[in-house]
Amino acid sequence: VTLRYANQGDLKSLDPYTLNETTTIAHHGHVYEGLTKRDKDLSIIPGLAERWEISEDGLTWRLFLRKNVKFHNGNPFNADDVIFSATRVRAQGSNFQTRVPSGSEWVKVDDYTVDVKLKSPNPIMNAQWDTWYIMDKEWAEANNSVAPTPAAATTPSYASLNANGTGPFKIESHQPGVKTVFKPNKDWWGKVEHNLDEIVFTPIASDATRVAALLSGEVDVVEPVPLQDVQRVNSSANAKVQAGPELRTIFLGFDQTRDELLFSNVKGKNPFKDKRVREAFYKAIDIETIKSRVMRGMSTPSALMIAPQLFSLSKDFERPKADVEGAKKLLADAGYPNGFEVGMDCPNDRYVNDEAICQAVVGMLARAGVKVNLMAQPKAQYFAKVLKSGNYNTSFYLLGWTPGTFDSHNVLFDIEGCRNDPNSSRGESNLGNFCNKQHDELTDKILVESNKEKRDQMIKQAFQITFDEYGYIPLHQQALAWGVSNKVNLVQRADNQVLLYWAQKKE
Amino acid sequence: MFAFVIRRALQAIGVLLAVGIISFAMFRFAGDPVNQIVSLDTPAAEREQVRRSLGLDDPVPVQFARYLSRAVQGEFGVSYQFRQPVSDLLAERMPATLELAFCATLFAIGFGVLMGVYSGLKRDSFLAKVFQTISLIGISLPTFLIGILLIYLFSVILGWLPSFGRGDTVRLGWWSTGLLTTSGLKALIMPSITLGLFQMTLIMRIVRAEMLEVLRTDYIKFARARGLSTRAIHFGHALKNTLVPVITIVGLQFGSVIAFAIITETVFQWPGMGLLFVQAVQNVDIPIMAAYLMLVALIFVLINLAVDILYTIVDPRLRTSIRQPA
Amino acid sequence: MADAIQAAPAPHSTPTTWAGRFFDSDVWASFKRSKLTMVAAFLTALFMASAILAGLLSPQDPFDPAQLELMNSRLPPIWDAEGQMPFVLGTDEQGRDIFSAILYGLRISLAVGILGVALSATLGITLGLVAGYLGGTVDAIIMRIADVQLTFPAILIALLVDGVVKAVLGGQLDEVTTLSVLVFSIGLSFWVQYARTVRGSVMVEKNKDYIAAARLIGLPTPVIMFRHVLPNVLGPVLVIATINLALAVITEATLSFLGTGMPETMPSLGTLIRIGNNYLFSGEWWIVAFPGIALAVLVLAINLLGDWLRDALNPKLR
Amino acid sequence: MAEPVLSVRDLRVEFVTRRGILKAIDGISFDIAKGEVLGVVGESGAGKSVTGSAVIGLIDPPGRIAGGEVLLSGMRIDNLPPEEMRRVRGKRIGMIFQDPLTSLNPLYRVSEQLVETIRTHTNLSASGARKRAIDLLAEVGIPAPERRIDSYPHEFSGGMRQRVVIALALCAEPELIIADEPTTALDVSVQAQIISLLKRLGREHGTAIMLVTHDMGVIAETADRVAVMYAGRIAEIGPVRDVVQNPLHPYAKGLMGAIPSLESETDRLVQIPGSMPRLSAIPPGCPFNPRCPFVFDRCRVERPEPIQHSEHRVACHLYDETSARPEAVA
Amino acid sequence: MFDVSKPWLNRVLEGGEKQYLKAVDGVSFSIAKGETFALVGESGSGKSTVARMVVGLLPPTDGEVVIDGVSMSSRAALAERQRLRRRIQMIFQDPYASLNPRWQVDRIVAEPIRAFRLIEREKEITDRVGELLTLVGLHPADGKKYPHEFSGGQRQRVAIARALASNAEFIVCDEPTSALDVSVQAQILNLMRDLQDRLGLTYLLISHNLAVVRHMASRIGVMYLGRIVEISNGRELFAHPKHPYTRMLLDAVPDVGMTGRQRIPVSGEIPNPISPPSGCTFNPRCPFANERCRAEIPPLLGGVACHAIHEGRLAVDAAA
Ligand SMILES: Nc1ncnc2c1ncn2[C@@H]1O[C@H](COP(=O)(O)OP(=O)(O)OP(=O)(O)O)[C@@H](O)[C@H]1O
Ligand SMILES: Nc1ncnc2c1ncn2[C@@H]1O[C@H](COP(=O)(O)OP(=O)(O)OP(=O)(O)O)[C@@H](O)[C@H]1O
Ligand SMILES: [Mg+2]
Ligand SMILES: [Mg+2]
Repeated sequence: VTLRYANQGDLKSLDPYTLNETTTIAHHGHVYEGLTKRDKDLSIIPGLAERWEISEDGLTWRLFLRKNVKFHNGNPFNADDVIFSATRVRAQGSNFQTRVPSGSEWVKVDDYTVDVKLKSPNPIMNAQWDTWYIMDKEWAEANNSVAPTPAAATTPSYASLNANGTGPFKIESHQPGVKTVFKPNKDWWGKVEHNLDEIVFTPIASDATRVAALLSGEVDVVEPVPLQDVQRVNSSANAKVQAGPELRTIFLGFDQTRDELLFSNVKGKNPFKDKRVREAFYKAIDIETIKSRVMRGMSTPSALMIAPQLFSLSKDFERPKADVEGAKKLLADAGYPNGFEVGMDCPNDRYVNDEAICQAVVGMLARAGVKVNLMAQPKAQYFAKVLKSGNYNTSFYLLGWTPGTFDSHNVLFDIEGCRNDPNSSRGESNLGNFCNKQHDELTDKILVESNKEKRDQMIKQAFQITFDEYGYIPLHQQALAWGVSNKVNLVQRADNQVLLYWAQKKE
Repeated sequence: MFAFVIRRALQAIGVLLAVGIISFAMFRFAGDPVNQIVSLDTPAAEREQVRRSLGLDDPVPVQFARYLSRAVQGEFGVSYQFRQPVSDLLAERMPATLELAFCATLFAIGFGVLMGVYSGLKRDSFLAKVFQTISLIGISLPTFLIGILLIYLFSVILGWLPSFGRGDTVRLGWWSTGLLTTSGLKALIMPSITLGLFQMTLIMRIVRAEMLEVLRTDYIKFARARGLSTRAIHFGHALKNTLVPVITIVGLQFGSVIAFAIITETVFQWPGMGLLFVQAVQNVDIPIMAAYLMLVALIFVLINLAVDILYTIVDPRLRTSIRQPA
Repeated sequence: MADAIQAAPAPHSTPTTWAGRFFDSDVWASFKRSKLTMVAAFLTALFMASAILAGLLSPQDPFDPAQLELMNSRLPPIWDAEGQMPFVLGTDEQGRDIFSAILYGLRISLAVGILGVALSATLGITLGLVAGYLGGTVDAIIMRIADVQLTFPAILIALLVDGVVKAVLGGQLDEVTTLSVLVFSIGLSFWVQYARTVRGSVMVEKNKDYIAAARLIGLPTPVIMFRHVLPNVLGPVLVIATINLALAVITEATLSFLGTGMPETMPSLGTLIRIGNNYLFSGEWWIVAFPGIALAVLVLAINLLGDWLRDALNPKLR
Repeated sequence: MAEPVLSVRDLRVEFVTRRGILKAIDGISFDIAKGEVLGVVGESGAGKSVTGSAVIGLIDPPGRIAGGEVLLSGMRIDNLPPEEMRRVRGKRIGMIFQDPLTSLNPLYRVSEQLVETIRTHTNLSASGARKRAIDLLAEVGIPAPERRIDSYPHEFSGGMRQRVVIALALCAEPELIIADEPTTALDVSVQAQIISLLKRLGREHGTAIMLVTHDMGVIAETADRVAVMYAGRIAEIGPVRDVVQNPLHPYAKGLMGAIPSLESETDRLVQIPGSMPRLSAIPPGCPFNPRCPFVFDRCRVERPEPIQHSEHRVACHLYDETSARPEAVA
Repeated sequence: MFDVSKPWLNRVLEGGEKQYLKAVDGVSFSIAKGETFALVGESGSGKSTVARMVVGLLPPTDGEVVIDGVSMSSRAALAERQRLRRRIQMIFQDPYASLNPRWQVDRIVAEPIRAFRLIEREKEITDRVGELLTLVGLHPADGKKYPHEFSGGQRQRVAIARALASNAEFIVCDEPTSALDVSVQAQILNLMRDLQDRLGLTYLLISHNLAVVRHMASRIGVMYLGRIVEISNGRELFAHPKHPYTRMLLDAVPDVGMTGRQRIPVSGEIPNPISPPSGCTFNPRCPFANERCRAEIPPLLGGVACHAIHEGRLAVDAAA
């Protein structure tokens, strides 16, 4: 049984540590495995580590490794491989360096036991174990691939052209940008849940072509289906759209730190420092209309900066109703009875209907009297401009965020955290620098709190602060839309990784 | 002839250098490659490290000089995205693009010349007007729209032709060809038409105009006065004389064939250099962009050379002037 | 043909006013003879007029986000059961009236086309003239630049120039800047054609005796170049220009496909098609169909005019 | 006299333009006998070339033959279907155009053009045709033809090219050759060679030749008879010596008088005042009447028909016995 | 001298030498005020090149053109030369090609007036142009027409009017009637004569029509392959040609007078000017050539450059 699968993106490098990109990582997930894995519902399940223990002081983690696991080349898996991988993932050229706490020491106890010694406690360290995969030490050494391939290298390492993991599939052939063929790993340790003999993966960048390929039956699975084509696919005889909520939250942010906005006609002051202006913006946006018209119902409006799946108390928050008149009044109160002009940055090839959402926002703000000059640009230029490397060169922007750890702390720290301390990476992605002391103190406590209930309450408090301050305007979680042939059964995980080891295909 | 080749080679080097300088001057505006390599939540320190390891913290002239010195040794660097040598990637993609460009040009020349000759000979006939109007579709709808419409019709509705890719390919040495398998040939049809339509229109119009011109020359009149058959006059004498401008245009337009191949390859997921380039632009993959631009420049220089040689084959008057432009 | 030498009044006297001479010319006569050309001219004029009068003719200003109502999005054309007034040709995803958008988009497309052609023609003609007339090293340098230029077709130039401008200006790109980028890219990539054509004709013209006569009088070179040579090489340029006008409009559309065209908030005809392109499968055909038809008809009309002009200007074909 | 090779009867050619119908040839008749050279002279635009083209059936639109007959050895050829006319061209009528540079296709070797033409009209084999081509080149006086035959036209000098054109016209040994200003572009020395070649053809092969030129010297030397054309009509036709030395028609008189000669000692050349009328505005009556020094009333109303006068045929009322002649002709 | 060598690079690589085509080689003659000097000779013998050098369109490689005592090639006399410019004009071989097809005739004629600032006021310029057109037999109203609306003879007159507009005293006429039929040719030659008589113009006339030359010229130079082989008074040349080439040329002229003179075609082709024969360039075609002719270039003595005549081998009155 051959499953043909097409994705917008590509499996770019076979070295699992060089490129941090969902599609690439998902493909690696067929071949490689981490210490843990995520189940169909994203819960953490044992992977190459069968179980782990945390010492009293929280500074030492002991890992018990799975026995009788073999790499594709037949080498046995053991503690050396884990320690090798933990070192390699932190080496120069790896883009996953932060997935292993810096300064942690990995010590071999015996062939199947490893101790991790931390500098400070980290109760959620295992949340990221599934994102860095274990490689074979002997294979890497034999093939001169001990270090990850740095991009500046003139010759690529063996590991970026070949794969040797412990996962359920092996790579049979790989032509970047053209075709990758996977074959099942007969010796896999786990329980086989698929019925495939072969996976043929092709990247198809053009939306229309990808949909056409699904409709004409040339491929069995496509990801993503553009929202406007969902109906067309569903009404076709041979395929349907498998939709579901995604973890990424799309939101709007303001520059709240400069004394004068970079792109505005308001001079000498920054309107976004005024909470009333932020509230006015919030109220001017009618998220339900965006959902029905722009997202064609395929989105979940959100009051929080995190997806409800990732935070149990999300339901306690409710988005304020859209209210144009209220917005106008707030603006007038803040001293802008005739509104003002501001520039908005928006990517146009990054998120689902990103530019259309921005346009809708522009229209809605226009009705509240604010003239927004939209600058939609390809992601390459957008990120170069708005991120730290571009000096946060923006006044008002749209961004999407998935916490890499699937945990609220990541959001509170990276996005909502104050970026005032130059020695800390806190708030590096807080492009507009929303800043609240109390919020940050809570964040620090959350990191070391191991009591789940207490921790959740603290998270809720922190989110409440952002919510009350209108620090951000969360919009929605976009929906996943996979096009699946009627012959195929797939498991859709909310992190948008298309994992075919749960796929079943009827001939 | 030897001097001619040497002079052309020197010119080519000049052109390549200029292309390289211009490209490098522009790359730093294409975006920040680091963002494409790391994920959004990667801390700044780690980003800096990536940047340094890519050599992106050096001034542009230094980057260019380094690139040049490596390129001279045949090293074109490693793609940021794929971590593969750019030369391998391009070598793998080039056959696809060249085959596509070749078939498109063939299609364009074949139909363009036929329709052009016909409408030049029968300027006022109904069919000639139909040709002229219909061929304009080739330049009145954007390439991508034509591509999608073809896919919709022939793949989705009729199911006759594949909507994407190259079909099965056969390796001949390092060259992978789709010309030897049925599926490969089928896969070529729609992209070739999409890409060739514009050129076809152009060629048709030139041939027509030239035919009108040539048919009124004295030597055609003299050929008729000699009682030669209509066929010999039209296809032997007239057509051959229209070829010089056609060759010029085909040569001049080859650059745009390669450029529009970017669109066609995107629409049809044709695994060629254009697609690679578009993705490189999106991901600020500088080594690929640089090598692609240089390669296109090189191809262009070669095409120019071929055009000049073709001229002399077609037109004996140019033979002496190539060897000694007075 | 000889008139009587002792100035016997010619029976068909030549009109002296400019307009008079135009209506008396063979070009005008051949125009009147070709119905197709007249239709094409009418359509071109219609398009030009509606582009200029877009503000008066359209029910909505599609560039003003405040006038777009998301609730009106994706309405089919009026003859469909779900169609609504005043959206005669339906609306797009943002609730933009397609009819209005076509008129406004036409304005941008024509501006890009006309300005782009004007820029490239000016550049190309000047360089071609200089290269052809002066020859030698100047010629060699200009032609090598042309070679370099040819390896950067419009699309590549626009991709690069767009990035440069966005990065340099950093801030917001307003309508004028975006338009300038497009015009600049197109102008930059089309000039070679003019330069080569003009250079070729100049090399023929400059050896003619009327140039020698002008040199004999002692006129400075630039005066000879622009006053004597230029008018005599403009014929083919005119023809290239009409084709390029269409080509520029299409190129702009293509650039839009690659994400460097006009912004979606100020869609040109090409951008509209690119947007509509996304809705081809979803049943909202009108978003692409009407702008597509408009563009095709416009290009067709301009090219038919160009075809006719090419034939009409060639005295041998009359 | 035996049947003439070419016989033109009341030929009319018109050009349909948007400003009306131009009568380029308005009823001309003449014969050319076997071996005879007919010179055609006249002012620029008088219709010399159009006459030649009309005979060989190559009038391009908007021109058309509006009336009259063209007979080749008694066979009418002006109304032949295109394919049959094609077979007459080249085979039975050879044509030589004025400009040797533009008459040859620059992209083909001389041999290719010759062989192609020979094989179109004969059933010689390729090698036979090539042999004949070499013979032809030798005949028109190209030295070392077997070496030069594979050259391209641009590798020949103007005179040699003109000789190649003549060779092409001779390929099938036609009965009639129309030579339209074959020597205008050439200087005297080459001109003399071409003229003697044409004369030899008439003498040796009995080819009839229609020789269009404005060089009176060439006419005087080559032609047996000469036709003087004016505004689409034949003003005078007759034996060459008579017409040159004793022209009857006032236009012919003017034309002959305007020739600067190597012998006479004049300070001023005789010139005809005024110039030929436009085709679109030919005056009624005799087309020459506005310029004619002997004009009288009848000339302005009635078109003179050619009348026989001694050995000439002349279209002038002066020589019509019935017209009231105002005074003696000078 | 025209440099017709291959480009530098080719020469370096192929070891070729620089090649020059001597279009005109050691030509000397002088023209007196008010006379007509004619140059005759086969096509390619360098007549037009001489004409272009005389008016300053081509710089001579060696030697100089002196007009009224001012050297046209010396750098010093720039101002003088500029003043001379307006006194010299040229009528080109092809009148149509020498008139800008996009300009109205009055603008063409007025151009030298404007360029030399002969007259400042527009009104007066218009009057002067009208006057010039009338002078050459055109109507002032014809000034509004374009060149293509004129017949060949009329165009020739426009070119003459332009030449006169600069108050030129010396006019170079390069084959002014080669493409015209005899009646139109007569009109033009008569006009040139009239002007000379009235205004005292000086002409350098180039033609391959010997009858025209004989009619017009007071003195005649015969050119062969870039050299003057004979210079003589007009009637004298035709009555008693000396140089063998001149004789050959005259023999080739067709005879209108029907005197029964047999026309003798010129034998042989003109040699390749890039590698002309050594010695007297005419020697390969000359029936009187001997060893000296093949080795030594004959000087122009007594109006003729021919060893045979200088040595008395060939009698001066042998022909005609
Ligand atoms: N295609 C045409 N359209 C309109 N008129 C034409 C065309 N061809 C020729 N004529 C006219 O027919 C007349 C006769 O032309 P023709 O070429 O026979 O003159 P000609 O006697 O050969 O003159 P020349 O000595 O200049 O060659 C001219 O007045 C010319 O203007
Ligand atoms: N620009 C040039 N470059 C190279 N050779 C040239 C150039 N101009 C003229 N010649 C050559 O110089 C020689 C003399 O040419 P010129 O034009 O003076 O001849 P001519 O006597 O006027 O001939 P014609 O009677 O044909 O006008 C010829 O061999 C010609 O090929
Ligand atoms: Mg003629
Ligand atoms: Mg000359």
